[in-house]
Amino acid sequence: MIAGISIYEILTLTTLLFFIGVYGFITRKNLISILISVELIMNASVVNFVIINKYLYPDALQGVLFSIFIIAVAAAETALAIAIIISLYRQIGSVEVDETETMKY
Amino acid sequence: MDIRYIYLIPFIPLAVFLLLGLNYKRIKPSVSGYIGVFGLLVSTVLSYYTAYQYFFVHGKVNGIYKPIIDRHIWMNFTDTLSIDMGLYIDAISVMMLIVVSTISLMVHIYSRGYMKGDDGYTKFFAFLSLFTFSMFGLVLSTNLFQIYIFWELVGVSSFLLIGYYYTKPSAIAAAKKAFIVTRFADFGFLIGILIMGYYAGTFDFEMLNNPEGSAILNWASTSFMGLSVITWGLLLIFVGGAGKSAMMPFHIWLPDAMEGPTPVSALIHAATMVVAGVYLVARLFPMFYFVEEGFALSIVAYVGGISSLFAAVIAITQTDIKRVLAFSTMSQLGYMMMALGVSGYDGHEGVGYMASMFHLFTHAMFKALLFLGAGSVIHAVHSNYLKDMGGLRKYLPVTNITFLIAALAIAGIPPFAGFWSKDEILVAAFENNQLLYYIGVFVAGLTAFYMFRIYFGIFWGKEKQYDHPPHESAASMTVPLMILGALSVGVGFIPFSEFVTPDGKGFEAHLNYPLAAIAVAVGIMGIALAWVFYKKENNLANTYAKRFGVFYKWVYHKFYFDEIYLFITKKILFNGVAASVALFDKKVVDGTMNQIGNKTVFTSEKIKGIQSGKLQDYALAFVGGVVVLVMIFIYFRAE
Amino acid sequence: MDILTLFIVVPIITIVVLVFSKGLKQARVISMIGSLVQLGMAINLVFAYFREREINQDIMVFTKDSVWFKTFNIHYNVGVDGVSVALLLLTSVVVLAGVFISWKIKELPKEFFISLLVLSTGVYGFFISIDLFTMFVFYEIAVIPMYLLIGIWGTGPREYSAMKLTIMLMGASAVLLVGILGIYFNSNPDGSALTFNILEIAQVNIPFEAQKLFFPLVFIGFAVLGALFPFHTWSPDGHASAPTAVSMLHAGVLMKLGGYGVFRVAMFLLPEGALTWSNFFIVLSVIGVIYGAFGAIKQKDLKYINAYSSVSHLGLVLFALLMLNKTAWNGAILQSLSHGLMTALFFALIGMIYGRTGTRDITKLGGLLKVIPVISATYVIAGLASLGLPGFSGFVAEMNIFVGAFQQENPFHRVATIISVSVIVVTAVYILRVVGIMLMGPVKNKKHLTLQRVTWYEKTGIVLLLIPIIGMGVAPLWLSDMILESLQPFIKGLI
Amino acid sequence: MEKYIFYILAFSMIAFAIAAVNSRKMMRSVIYLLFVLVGIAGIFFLIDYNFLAAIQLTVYGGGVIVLMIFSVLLVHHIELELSLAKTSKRIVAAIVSAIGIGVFLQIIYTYDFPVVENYKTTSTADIGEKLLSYGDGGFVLPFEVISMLLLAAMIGAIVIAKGKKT
Repeated sequence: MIAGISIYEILTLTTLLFFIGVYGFITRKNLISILISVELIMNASVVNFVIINKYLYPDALQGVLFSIFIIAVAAAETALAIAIIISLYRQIGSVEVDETETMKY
Repeated sequence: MDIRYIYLIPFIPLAVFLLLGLNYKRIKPSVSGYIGVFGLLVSTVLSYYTAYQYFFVHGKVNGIYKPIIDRHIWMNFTDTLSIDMGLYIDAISVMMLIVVSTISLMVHIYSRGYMKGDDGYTKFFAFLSLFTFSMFGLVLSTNLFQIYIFWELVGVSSFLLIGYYYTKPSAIAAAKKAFIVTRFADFGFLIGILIMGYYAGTFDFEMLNNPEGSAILNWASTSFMGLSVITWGLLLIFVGGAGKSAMMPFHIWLPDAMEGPTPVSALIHAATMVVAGVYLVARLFPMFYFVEEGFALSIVAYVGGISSLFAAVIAITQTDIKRVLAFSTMSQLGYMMMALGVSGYDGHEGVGYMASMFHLFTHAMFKALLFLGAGSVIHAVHSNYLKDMGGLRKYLPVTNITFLIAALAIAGIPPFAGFWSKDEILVAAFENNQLLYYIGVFVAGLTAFYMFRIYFGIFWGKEKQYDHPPHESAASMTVPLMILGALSVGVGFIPFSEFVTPDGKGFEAHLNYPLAAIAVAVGIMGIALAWVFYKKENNLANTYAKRFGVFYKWVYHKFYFDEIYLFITKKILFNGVAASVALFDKKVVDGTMNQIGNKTVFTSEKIKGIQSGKLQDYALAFVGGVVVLVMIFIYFRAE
Repeated sequence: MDILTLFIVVPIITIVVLVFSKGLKQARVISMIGSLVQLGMAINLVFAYFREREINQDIMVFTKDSVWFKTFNIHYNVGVDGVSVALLLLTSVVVLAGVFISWKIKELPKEFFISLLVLSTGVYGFFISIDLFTMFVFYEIAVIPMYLLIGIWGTGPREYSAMKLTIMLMGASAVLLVGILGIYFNSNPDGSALTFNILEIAQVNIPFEAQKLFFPLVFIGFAVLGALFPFHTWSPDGHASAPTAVSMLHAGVLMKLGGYGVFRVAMFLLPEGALTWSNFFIVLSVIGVIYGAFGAIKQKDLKYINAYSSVSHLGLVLFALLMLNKTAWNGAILQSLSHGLMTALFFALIGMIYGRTGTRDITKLGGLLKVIPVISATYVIAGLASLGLPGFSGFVAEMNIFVGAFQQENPFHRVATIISVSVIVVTAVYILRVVGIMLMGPVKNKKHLTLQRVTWYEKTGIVLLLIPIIGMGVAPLWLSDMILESLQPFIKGLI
Repeated sequence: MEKYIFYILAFSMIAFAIAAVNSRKMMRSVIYLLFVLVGIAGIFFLIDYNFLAAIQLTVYGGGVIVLMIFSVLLVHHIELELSLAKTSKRIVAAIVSAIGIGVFLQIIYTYDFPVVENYKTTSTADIGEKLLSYGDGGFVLPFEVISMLLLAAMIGAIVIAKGKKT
């Protein structure tokens, strides 16, 4: 626990981070930027897991462990995403969303 | 009396029809003619035998000629209502059997000569047999539905025979016209039958005609627009009869029907089928007479009288001899209707009924003769028009004599057949309705006039230039002429009133000398006038025609009835209703359906944009949707 | 196997054999044998039915019942009465004639015959089912091959027509399905198990409100197939584009499903709904009768004429059903049979004329009676049958309808009846118009002077259809009595 | 003291997050993200989850961000200005996000969390034990699954990025 800081403030912070991520996800046109936004969203939720674990159930460790898993999955996901982006770049020479339409229809 | 053998009378022609119709390519023309004639000969013999049996062997029971009936259920409508098929043997049906079989036999024999060398020779005999079968079926009907069935069948055989020269457009048009106009009348007939079936509860003549039966006694139980429904039914049935018998205003098909081969005109459109309407009214005579004090019957009388006058006037102006004969037929049919209309029921009162049937009988003989004679003339000069004829008496002696006999018969000169029957009609009219009597006398004069107009025009007058000299027809054609000629003289002496009366009792008929004298005088006047006008080529006729001016023109154009009909059918029904229905269907009904389809496609084109395939748009929608859903669940929870 | 299930099994066997066949020759012989067997079975069924009737007075005989979907209590439940026996006979005749008419089909013969047989399977199944849901399934089986048959083997704007036909019929069946489910969920007012069985549902009283709600759905659902105005427009286009045999089967048999369904489901299960709604639908059906006839007058394409004439004739079927009495119903069923045979014959003849001259426009044809006499004469006969000439089936049916309709005494019914009787005149007009223009008169096109005469298989097809038309017209008693007897239980709820 | 550190962290994180999603330079974006991730690690430190903070720093700060930088360098010119979405779309997204924030916060603030006062430190050993325990509440199975997943992702990334043999 952080002295003088209630759970509300931290949740407020994560909410803001989450929606900033959402905003970024919707508005950005570049695949890497979208990936960045996704990282923001992920992190916001990771923090939530941890905070709730700490503030409400200090004796348990589930939140922490889940955070670890999420981080691991996020790392894997990022690796894959980057691989896809690079592969895509090799094929169409761009990572703009508008141009990656070959999979549509 | 065992009457089952009578079934053979209609079924022999049917068998002939099937035989010739199914094998018309395989049977040689010469053979098919013999088959047709022989088949009909058997039927004729049987018909005469039936008449002999009915009148003289079976005879009167308790002083009355009772009908003999044999019927079998053909189809059930309800527990009480059904269509029966069977035989109804009474005085008028036996009489009709004789008429139909005799004329048909004559026409069959005549056609062997007349149709020689025609492509469809076998087909022609097949159709003739079909017609004869239907006509026999019609006259032997036991109930309204049976008569309707055969009514339609004679209609269709008439259609087939009028359209026999099916490559000729005018023949097609005439055939179509005949069928559709009579069909329209049959629409009324059918409604009338339905009314009878529902309100009287039966279609059967025996039950309908029983003066003590429920159908006649309860006529007043239901009424519609001031008249009993039964009267309405009778009037509608009469519409059907008027259609077949070419009464005003359904007459327009009859003159055109002359497009058919002449033997057909003689058989169908002069002697047999067209009298079906008269026969129908006669068949239902007790109903017509008793229901609502004979209101329907008086309508019959007036329609008959007016048609008769109307047709006789038109006949004077026509130049096509077959059309003159057609209008003459219409006029004589009007006579018969009128006679029925002025008839009473009991004893001597029934003289009109008797006269009508008598005239039907004699008219069949001499009118068939007239047509066959005209056919012989046409055969000789290859034209229907008076202007192409003249002075033919030298070339066609037999035709000349027989035609003269028939013309005298129709003009009502004693002792020919027409005189006797016409006299009875005038007596009946005189006793019941003076107005109709005067019409009748006037028409008698007109008849004599127009008939001798064409007689003189054909056989006398100036000789025309003929491509090749006309010659008398072969024996197969002249023999029937001679037989019919003999009949036209002889049948007038049959004591009809002994046999054919409404109540079946029979009475003694006497000549009413004053009336007979007037009628004969009028007839002779007509002939004399024709003699003056047409015996020698002169301009009198034209001068008088000019003097009548507009009236002549109206008459010549048959009072523009055809044009009115054409306007109604072509302009209003065809181009007005049918075309607008077709257009309505295409544009509005189908258009609506197509619009529904098109709008769906259009809308989907619009909505398609939402499914852009862009992940971010989906994400936006998803997040927005989640937010909205959350808001709904949180704030609008129903509790 | 029982006598009715065979009606489904035999076509399926035929289809399976067809799958392994090669080429046109094998395909058509196999289909012909299959259809011949069907016809034999149908005739046998008639005799078997008469024998069974003597000892068995149930509403339906030869019943068989087995569950195929337990959760919703859906059964494979079959049985027949006089009406379905007659319609089965009709179907088998038309299918066989259709096979003969398609004797020389060029494209994809095997697939064509398979689709044709699938269609007929659906129809057979529909006529023998007593279970609403099974009935509906067969209905769909019958409708769907239509799309392929028109879309692949059709002529003219076939995709459009096929699409229109399918969409309109599917729309109707969607409405119908709602109606059927409505009946299903109201089939147990006393709380017992829900059922699709028609005979069981008829025993219970469906609440009046539900009847009022679902009757129009069921009625319209079926009646669209019966070309009810204003839902008839699929029929002219569909028929015009369809290949000959398909038009025959469709107009001859498939459109009969509509009237049969109305009679078997809508009227039988929802009698009070029928009484409530009858006047409204009478108006529509009378409009259809007259409207179809007038529509036919102005058309130039033979198939359109015939399609509009079907609208008019089938309008009479619906009209008769709405008259709610036995005589009229008898007329409706007879009219279904008669119209089925007549239109099938018409379409067969039109197909032959089209195959020879390459046109269906009557203004371009003329004098055919001289060049192809057998076909033309048969056309005249079919025309005469169609305008209700005595001696042919149409007359018998129409008279039953009119006499039945006349039993309704109030002015509304009277007027409706008289208007629909007047159709006999209009029918005569359009039939004779075609006969006059196309068959009679001089030959307009010199090329038509050397048309091929009728072939043996065409003749067989024609004769197959003509025999029952004339048979029904000359001796209607056994057939009309067979149907009349079967109607009694169905009419009970309505009087 | 901790309170202020939290606020500083929080505000800088939000600022950097906004900068990350709005910057038109790719490289800067990534770096801003790095700051946010580091800030999150700081929060983990503040609540005494040192191990977690270390993971956050190594995996995110060390792994993910490096990967991203590499990819950015591979696919972009460093000076490239990114195009922005349509203004209307941005406004809609902003409004949706704002409403989302409002709703979420409203819910969070109306909910009474049963907070337990504590200042426990969780050791790495505890976490490790829990992670490898196969008893009740043990996480050994997910652990194994995750390791498989990582392996699969590794192979997948190689295969995808390698592309077709030429």
